[in-house]
Amino acid sequence: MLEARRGRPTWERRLLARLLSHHLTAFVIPGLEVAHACGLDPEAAGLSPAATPRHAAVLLLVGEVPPSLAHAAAVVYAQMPRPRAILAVGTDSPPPLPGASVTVPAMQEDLVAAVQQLRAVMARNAWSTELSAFDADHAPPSDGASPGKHGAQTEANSHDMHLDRGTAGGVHGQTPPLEGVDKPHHDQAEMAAGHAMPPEPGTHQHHHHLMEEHGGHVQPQEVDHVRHEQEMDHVAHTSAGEDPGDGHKHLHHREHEGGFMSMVMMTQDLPRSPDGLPMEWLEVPFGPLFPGLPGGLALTFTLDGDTVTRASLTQSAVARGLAATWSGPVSGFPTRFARLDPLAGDAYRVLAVRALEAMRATTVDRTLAWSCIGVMERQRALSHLTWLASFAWLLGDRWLRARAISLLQRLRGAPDVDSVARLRPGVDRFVDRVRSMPPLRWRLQGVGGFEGADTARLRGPVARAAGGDEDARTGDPLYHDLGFTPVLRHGADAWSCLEVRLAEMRQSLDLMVAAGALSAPDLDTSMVRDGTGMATVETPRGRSTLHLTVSGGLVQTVDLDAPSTYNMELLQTVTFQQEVSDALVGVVSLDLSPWELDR
Amino acid sequence: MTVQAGALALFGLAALWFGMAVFRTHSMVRSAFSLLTTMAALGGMFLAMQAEFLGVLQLMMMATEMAIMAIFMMMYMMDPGGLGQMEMTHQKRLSLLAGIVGGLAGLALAVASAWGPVASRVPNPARQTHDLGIELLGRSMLIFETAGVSILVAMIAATTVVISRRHE
Amino acid sequence: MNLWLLLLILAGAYLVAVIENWVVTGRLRLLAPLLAGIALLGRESLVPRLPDRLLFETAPPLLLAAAILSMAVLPLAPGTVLVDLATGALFVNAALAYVMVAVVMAGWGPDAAYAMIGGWRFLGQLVAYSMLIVMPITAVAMRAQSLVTTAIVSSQAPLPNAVAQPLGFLLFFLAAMAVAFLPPFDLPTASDLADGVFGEYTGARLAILRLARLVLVLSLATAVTVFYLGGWLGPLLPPAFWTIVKTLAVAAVMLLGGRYLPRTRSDHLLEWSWKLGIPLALVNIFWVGITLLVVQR
Amino acid sequence: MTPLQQYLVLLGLVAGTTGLVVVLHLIARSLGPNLPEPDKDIPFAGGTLSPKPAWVRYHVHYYGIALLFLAFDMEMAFMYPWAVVFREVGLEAFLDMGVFLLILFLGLLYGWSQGALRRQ
Repeated sequence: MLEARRGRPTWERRLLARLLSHHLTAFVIPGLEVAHACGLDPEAAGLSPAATPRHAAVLLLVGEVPPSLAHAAAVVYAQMPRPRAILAVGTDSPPPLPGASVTVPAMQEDLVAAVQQLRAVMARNAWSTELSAFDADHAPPSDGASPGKHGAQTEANSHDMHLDRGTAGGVHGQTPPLEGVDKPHHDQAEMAAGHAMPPEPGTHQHHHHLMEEHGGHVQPQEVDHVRHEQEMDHVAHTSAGEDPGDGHKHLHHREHEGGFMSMVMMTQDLPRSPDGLPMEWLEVPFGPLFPGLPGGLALTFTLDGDTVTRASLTQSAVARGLAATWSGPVSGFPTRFARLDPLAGDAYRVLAVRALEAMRATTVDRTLAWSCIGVMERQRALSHLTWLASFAWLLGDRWLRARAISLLQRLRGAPDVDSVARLRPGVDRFVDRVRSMPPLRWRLQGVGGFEGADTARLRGPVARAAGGDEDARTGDPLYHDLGFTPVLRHGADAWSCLEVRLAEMRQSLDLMVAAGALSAPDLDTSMVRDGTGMATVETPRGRSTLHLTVSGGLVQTVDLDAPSTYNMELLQTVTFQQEVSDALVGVVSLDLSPWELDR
Repeated sequence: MTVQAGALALFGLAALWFGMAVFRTHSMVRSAFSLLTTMAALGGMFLAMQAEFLGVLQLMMMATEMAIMAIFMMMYMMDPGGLGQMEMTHQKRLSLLAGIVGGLAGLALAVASAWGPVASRVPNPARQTHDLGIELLGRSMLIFETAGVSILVAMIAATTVVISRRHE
Repeated sequence: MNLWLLLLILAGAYLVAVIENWVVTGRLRLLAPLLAGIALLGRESLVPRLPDRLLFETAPPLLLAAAILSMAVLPLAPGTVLVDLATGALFVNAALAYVMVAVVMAGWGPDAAYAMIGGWRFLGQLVAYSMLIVMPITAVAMRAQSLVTTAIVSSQAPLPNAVAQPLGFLLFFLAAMAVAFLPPFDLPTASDLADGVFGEYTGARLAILRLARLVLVLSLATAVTVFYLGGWLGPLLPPAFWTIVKTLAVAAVMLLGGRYLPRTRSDHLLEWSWKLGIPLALVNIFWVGITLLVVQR
Repeated sequence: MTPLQQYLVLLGLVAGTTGLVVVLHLIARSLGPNLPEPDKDIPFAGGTLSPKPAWVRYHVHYYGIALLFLAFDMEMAFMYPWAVVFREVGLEAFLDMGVFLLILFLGLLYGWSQGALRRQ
């Protein structure tokens, strides 16, 4: 199946289709980082990653795409120009997306084969006369009311969490009051439906100030923007007018006879920038699907020009989307629990194993503990490398990205401790070189700073980049035997975060070698029938604690305390009054995993 | 000669047309770009009149300067995209009058002035640039240095405007 | 002959595309840019809703025209130049100014936030690089006593400007990269804005934009060659060969340089160019003035 | 070529570029019409359908430098003819322009000292 262009497949179109099938660009869902974490390299398979769906021919679905992300994926898919196709790797294409053209398991060889297959499909079917328009989930504009569909969508997102100064409890700068911002945020679905549904005047928060000036008299007027949009939309569809909104009926002019309204009065309600200029602020979504940011992280910036005045996270589209599968027999629990986060699956597997083990045993099983350390440190190194690859994408540093991906693959392919030990010199050279690159330092130093933030609440590398001696490993006697000391930096900015992660990567290789085990921890769960268990491990993103209750051999309750929930509180701090790209660097430096956020 | 006059007329009309477009649009940015096009058309007129240095200079400087004007228009005017179809004109009668009077005055000046004999030969463009340089360093040296001082004044004024903003 | 020169420009742009592809993917594939271009032409060319259609449509051809015009006055060999304008060096600047106009138009046109931020970013970039283009060119013109590009090349017969005016060469080279928004100065088309100003363009329009960008890179590489590397001057081989080789080498260095660097911050770019670049450009003019007074050649 | 012919060639290049663009558009159009679909024409915004137009009063943070830039741009108009005759006139030209540039540099230093070269 392929979404073709409209037209009879004439010979020249067939020829063109053959040629264009050779150059395929892909928009990756949930994100490139998931592909890398799954051991896939789309680029090596011949799919160059696109930064926007406009430049993509293939929607590449990787790993498990939770149903809650499907709507965003469908929107992105709708924005791709035809001919377009879906390639599903290790997953199915969830509705409302159409079925995938090619579906393969999540292996690099399969991906390579799938791309060849996709080329053949594209070469054959790029043009067709029998087409149906793809509709992300909207009712056709004509009937206007399809309450079932919209109702469901709205409800699905109605518990959108809006993290702002009121609820986050994090550190905030001072933001001047902005009209409309403190009102509840309209959920995405309703906004999305805005142009299909009849507009409800007064319910949409964004009003556009319109000024009419006539004979020296000025009258500000608020116009419901969505309705306004709709009229314009209509025009845009029907004519390619020269003027935006040509033929659009003029809004009635009200003449105000009484007094003269000065520019000062007109602009007094507008938000003020630090330099005192009244400007309109613009809310720009950067996610849930924004290449460079972790897929699923629904970040929204309120921008004053190119500067962020406020950052908010809507409910993470992927947050614990698979939590429903957790309860069930104990035996498969670690595997199921590992699916929580494709970016650090092994870390959560280890966490689950340790919690179950705590339930079972009175004495520590040292073999198990060593293999837990080996797996966890391997995961840490992989996770940091994956992060580095995304980070380099955002920075536009091609060399860094290519090196990170190549190291990632070599480490992932390393079958035993010896081959890991052989990787060590290469990693050393890489780390030293990255740390000694002045342009990178200039780029990152002072960006995404969170100096003075409450480090006690932070977790993982982020806390350690601010000098916080926060590491669950320090309390572990086995780590103590290995001579482990946490990596600390004091810059509390993006550069320190990078340095901590680079140093930890190197350290993790040593720990892996010292632990001498790489295989997944094997736990005999048949003994675990009833009880409660608790475990704390240092995942790549920080300390994570799991409480489990099991009865009758079934997992009953699962209570996870994950690091990203805490580090997310820095969101305002690292973005406030930063230029967009710096704000994004700050957010990515926190290495939030949208998968483990519980909201 | 005919080609030259034709090109001159063409660019002149284009300049006028885009000059009008500046006020005929609701979009601030489009208005700024219209003005840019007018200025570029003036550059074309200079080229048609074989004033190469002036023409190219006009083309170069107006592109950047009008674009910088665009950012101020966008920062200070309501609804810079023109989505609201906002009426941008005001004091219509007065401005109409001023426009007519100004236009007539300009026309009268153009007609009444003694322009002197038509230049039959234009010095070649390289010569023009050279002569301009000699002029700058010779007779017009003081004017040239005064221009430097006025640019300095403009820079100081710009700085003052910028920093006064911050202290507010 | 003119037609041949135009075809040569297109061929040069294609070679630049091959080099760029090589730098990006690490593989040297001669057909890749052609296939990428065809793939773009074969796809739908979408127009976002409510655009400023005029600006949206004007931007791609304007960018292409600006790049081609700036290329038109740069010589391939003595006497082999599309237009040997008396104010050639100035005209290059004039044409390059419209690169910014086109990018800002492409940013504003689609009414999309990412693109708009990218467009205004590029205007800021112009404020940073523009002086570093014009001031070094003035110093070059001082030596050549002319704005004619062919005369500028001839003036370098004793010593190329890259050696005579190293400071100007360095500044011009960096500024040229910024004009062509090559990494690390690719602020308007940054990955942190989902390709920014190019982001809303698809199909044929995107193909034109990409072509324009390639011609632009070629043009700036040629400008560096003509103004600083002695253009066609070189021993033994035919003059055109030297221009082509030097130009491609410069283009390769420009493209390769960005591979190892993270994108510059826009505020750093402005700060460095005004607090360091412009004073250095003035020093360069001063230096060239002194050497010309003393050495007289 | 006379200067006028040169200008005509330049104009021809602009026309030729337009022609090339038109041809490319025609080729693209001959390959079939766009299929209108819902959401297809909405700009990409990270997988959301943002109903808001982006055109607002956009705060450009470099306006301070932009103003100084205008002054410098103006000054370049004098530099070109000066550069051409520099060697011919010699020391006098050097001193003239030295004074001129010094004045300008003072302006830059003033702006710098007052913090106009910062993001506002």
